[in-house]
Amino acid sequence: MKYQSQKVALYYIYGALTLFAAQIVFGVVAGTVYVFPNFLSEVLPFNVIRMIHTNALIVWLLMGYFGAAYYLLPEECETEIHSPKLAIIQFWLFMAAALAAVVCYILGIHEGREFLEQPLPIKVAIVVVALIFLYNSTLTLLKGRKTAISNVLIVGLWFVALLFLFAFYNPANLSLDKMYWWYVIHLWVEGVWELIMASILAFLMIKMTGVDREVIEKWLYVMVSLSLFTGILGTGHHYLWIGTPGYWQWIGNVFSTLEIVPFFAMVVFCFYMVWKGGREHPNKAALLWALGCSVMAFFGAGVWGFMHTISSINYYSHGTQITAAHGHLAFYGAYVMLNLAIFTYALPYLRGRAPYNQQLNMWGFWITTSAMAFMTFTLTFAGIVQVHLQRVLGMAYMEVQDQIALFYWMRLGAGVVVLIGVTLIIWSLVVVPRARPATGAVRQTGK
Amino acid sequence: MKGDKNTVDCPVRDVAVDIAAPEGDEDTGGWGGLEFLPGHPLIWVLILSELVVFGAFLLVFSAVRIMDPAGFAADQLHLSPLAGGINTIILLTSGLCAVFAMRAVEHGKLLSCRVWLGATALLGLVFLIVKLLEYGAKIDAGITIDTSTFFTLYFLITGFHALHVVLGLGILCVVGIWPSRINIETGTAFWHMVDLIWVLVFPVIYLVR
Amino acid sequence: MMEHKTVSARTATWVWGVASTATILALAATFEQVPGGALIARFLPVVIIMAVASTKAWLILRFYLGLRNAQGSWTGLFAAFLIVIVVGVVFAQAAIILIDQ
Amino acid sequence: MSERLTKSAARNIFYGGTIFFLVIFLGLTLQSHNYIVTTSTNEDELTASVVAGKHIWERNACINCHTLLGEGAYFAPELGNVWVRYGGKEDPEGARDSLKAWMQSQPSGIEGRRQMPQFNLSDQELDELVDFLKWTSEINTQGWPPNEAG
Repeated sequence: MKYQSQKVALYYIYGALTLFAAQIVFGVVAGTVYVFPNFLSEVLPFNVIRMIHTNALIVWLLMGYFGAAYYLLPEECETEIHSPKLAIIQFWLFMAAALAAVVCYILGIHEGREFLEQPLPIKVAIVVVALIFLYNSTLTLLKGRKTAISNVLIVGLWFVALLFLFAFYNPANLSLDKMYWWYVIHLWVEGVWELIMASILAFLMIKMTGVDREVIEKWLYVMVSLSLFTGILGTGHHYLWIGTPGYWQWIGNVFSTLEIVPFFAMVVFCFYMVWKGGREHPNKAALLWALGCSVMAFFGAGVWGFMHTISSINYYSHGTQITAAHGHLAFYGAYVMLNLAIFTYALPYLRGRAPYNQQLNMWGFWITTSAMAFMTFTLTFAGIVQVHLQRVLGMAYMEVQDQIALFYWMRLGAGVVVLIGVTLIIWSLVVVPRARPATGAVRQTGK
Repeated sequence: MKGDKNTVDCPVRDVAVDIAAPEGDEDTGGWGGLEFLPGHPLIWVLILSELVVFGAFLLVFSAVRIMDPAGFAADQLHLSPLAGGINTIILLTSGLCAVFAMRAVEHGKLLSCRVWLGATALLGLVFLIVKLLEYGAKIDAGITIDTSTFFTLYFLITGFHALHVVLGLGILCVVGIWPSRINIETGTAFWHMVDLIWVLVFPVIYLVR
Repeated sequence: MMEHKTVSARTATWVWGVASTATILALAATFEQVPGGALIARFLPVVIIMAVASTKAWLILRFYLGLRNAQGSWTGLFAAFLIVIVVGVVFAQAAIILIDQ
Repeated sequence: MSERLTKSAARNIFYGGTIFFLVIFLGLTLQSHNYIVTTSTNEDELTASVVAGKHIWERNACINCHTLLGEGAYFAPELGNVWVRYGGKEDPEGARDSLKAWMQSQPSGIEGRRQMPQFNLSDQELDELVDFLKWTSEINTQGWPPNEAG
C-alpha cells in the first residue's frame, strides 16, 4: 500500500463482507423454504426473504466496486484520494441505507419492482451516495495520472449511477414499466458492470503478472469495446415477451449470442497474461480468484446465458428454474468472484500482513465454487424437467413443482456448502492470517 | 477537449515501449495479431464484430427462408433489385474514391485527399437517399417492419446497414478534419467494411429467390 | 510494424470495373429466372449470384481493405467468413428445392 | 508508425462505437414505446382501477414469489395469464370471484404446501388487483406463454 487514503477501502470491504454474509444466510433460508414450505411462513414470507437475498447481493457488489475504486484509484492516478473523509461519510450513508432497507423489508415497507424494492427515501439516499462517490473519484482522477484502467472504471461507475435514475421512472403501463426497468437491470449487469469487471481484472493483471501496462490496457479496450458493442443491443433478449415489438427477437438472438465473446476474451486475456508474465506473485489466492472469475463468468454469464437466449428456446424456458440457474452462476462467476479477487488482493496490503497464509482462502474458493457449480447443474436439470412438464405438456405449475422437489433438496445441500465455503472466505479475509515464519520464506514483495 | 493531454503523452510512451520490448514476434505493439491490419487495431474489433453480426443476420435470413419460401418470394417481389443494384454500384464507386483518398494522403497531398473523401461521402449520401426512397415506397404501400418476417428482417438488416453508412459518413468527416495517414487508413477501412457488407446483403435479400 | 501499401490507382480501378460489371451480370441473372422451372434452373442462379457476390467481397477485402498485405491467418479467417455465408445461403436454397420436390 | 498505437484513438473508437449502438438502442426503444402505447397494450382501458391494482401488486411485492410475463421470482405461478387460466375470457364474473376467493382464503396452512401470505386487501382492492391482472393478460406478448399453465 503506497497511499494512506487507500485505507478507506477497508470500510467498504468489511461492509461488503457483512452484507455478503447476510445475502448467503438469506439465500439458504430461501432454499429451506423451498423444501419446508411452512418454515417461517407466518413471520417472514418468502417474498421478503428473497428481496433481502437479491438486494443484499446488489448492494454488497456495489459496495465492493466502491471499495475497489478507492483502493486502485490512488495507485492508478498516483495521488491521494480527493477527500478520504467524504469517502468515509459516503460509506456510512450507504451502509445505513442498506440496513434501513433490510429493516423496512422485514417490516413490510417496500416497493414492488424486482431488485428496485427500496422505498423512495432510500433510493434518494443511494443517489446521494453515488453523487458523493462520483465527485470524490472524478476529482481524484482529474488531479492525477490518467490511465485507461481508471478511465474505464470511472466511466463504468458514472453509468451505473446514471442508469439507476430509471429506477425512479415507473410508468402505469406495465409493458413500458418493464421495458425501462431493464434499462437499469440489463444495462447494469450486461453492460457497464462489465466495464468495471474488465478494468479491475486489468488492474489485478498489471499488479500480479508484471506484464507491461501498455499491453494490458490495449486488451482492456478490446474487451470493453466487445462488451458494449454486443451488450447494448443484447438487451433485446429481454424484450421478447413483455409487449415489445417482434423484431426484438431477431436483434436479441444475434446480439446476445455474441455477448459470450467478451467473456471469452476475458478468459483468454487473464490466462494469456499470467502465462506471458510468468512472474510468481506471492498472493496466489488473489490470482486464483481472478482466473476463476474469468472462467466462471464465461460459463455462468456466457455459456449458461447463451443456452436459453435464442428466442425459440426462450419461449419455453423463460421464467423457469433455468433462468434461476443462469442468474446464480452468472452473478457468482462474474461479480462475486471479481469482488473477492480484489478483496483478497488488497486486504493483505491494507492490513500489512506479509507473508500471508492463503490456505483457508483457497479452500474457500474451491468449496464455494464447486458448490455453486453443483447448484447450477441442479437448477438446470430442475428447469429442464419444468419446461417439459409445464411448457410442453401443460401441467399446472404447482404440480410440476412437486415433481422437481428432489432438485430443491440438492439445491439446499449446495447452498449449505456455499455457506460453509463463504464462512471460510470471510474468516480468512477478516483475520488475514500470517504465514508461519518457517513456511513463510517467500516474502511478499509486491506493492 | 479534455482528452488532449493524453493524446500528447501517449505516443511518447508508445515509442518507449517499442524500444523496450523488441522481442516482437506476436505482439510488438501489444495489439496481438490486429497489429498487422491496416488502420487502428481497435477499428478491426469493430469491423470483426460487425461482420459477425451481419453474417449471423444473413444466415438467419436464409434459415428462416427455408420455413416459408413462398412467403419470402412473394414479399421479395415488392423489392426493387434495380435500386439495390444501383446502390451497389454507388457504394463500389465510393469505395474506389476512398482508395484514391488513401493514395493521396500517402503522397502527402492533403487537399486531394480531402476532395476524394468528399466524393466518397457524397456517394454515401446518394446511397442513403436511394435507400430512403425505397423505404418511402414501402411505407406508402403499407409495408412496415411488422408486416411479415421477411420485412422485419429486411428493415432490420438494411436499416442497420444504412445506419452504418451514417456512422461511416461521420467517421469520414472526422478523419477528413484530421487527415493523418493512420486516421485515413482507419476511416477508409470502416467505409470498405460497410461496402463489403452491402455487397453481401444485396444478393441475399434482393436477388436470391 | 508493417507498412501497408495501398493498391495502385490502376489496380483499384480494375477492381471497381470488375465488381461493377459483376453486379450488372448478377442483376441480369435474376431477371432471367423462371420460377418453378427445372431443378438446375432454380439452383444455378443462386450459385452464380453468390459466387459473384463473394468474388466482389473478396476483391474488396484484398484490394480495398488491404488484406493482401496481412498474414495468412487473417486471410484465412475472412475467407472462412465468406465461405460460411455462401455455403449457408446455397444450402438454404438446396433445402428449399428438396423440400419442394 | 508508432502513431498506430495511440490509446487515445482506441478510446475514441470505443466511445464512438458505443455511442453508435446506444443511439440505435434508444431509437428502437422509442419506436417500441410508441408500439406499446398504440399497438400491444390497451391504453384506453388503462383505467384508474388498473393503475391502483398495479400499485397494490407492487406494494405487496407479489413479484418476489410470482412471475409476471415470466419475470420475477420462480416460487409461485405465472400471473400474466392467470385471468385466462381462470376462464376470465368466457366467464369474467366467475373468474373474478374465484381469484378474489383464492386470495381471501390464504394462507392455506396446509403442511408441505407453499404458503401465500394473507395481505388483508379490502374488497375494492381485490377488484383493482384483478383488473390489473385482467389488463395484463390482454397485452400482446408475441404468443407467450406457450399454454395456459403459464
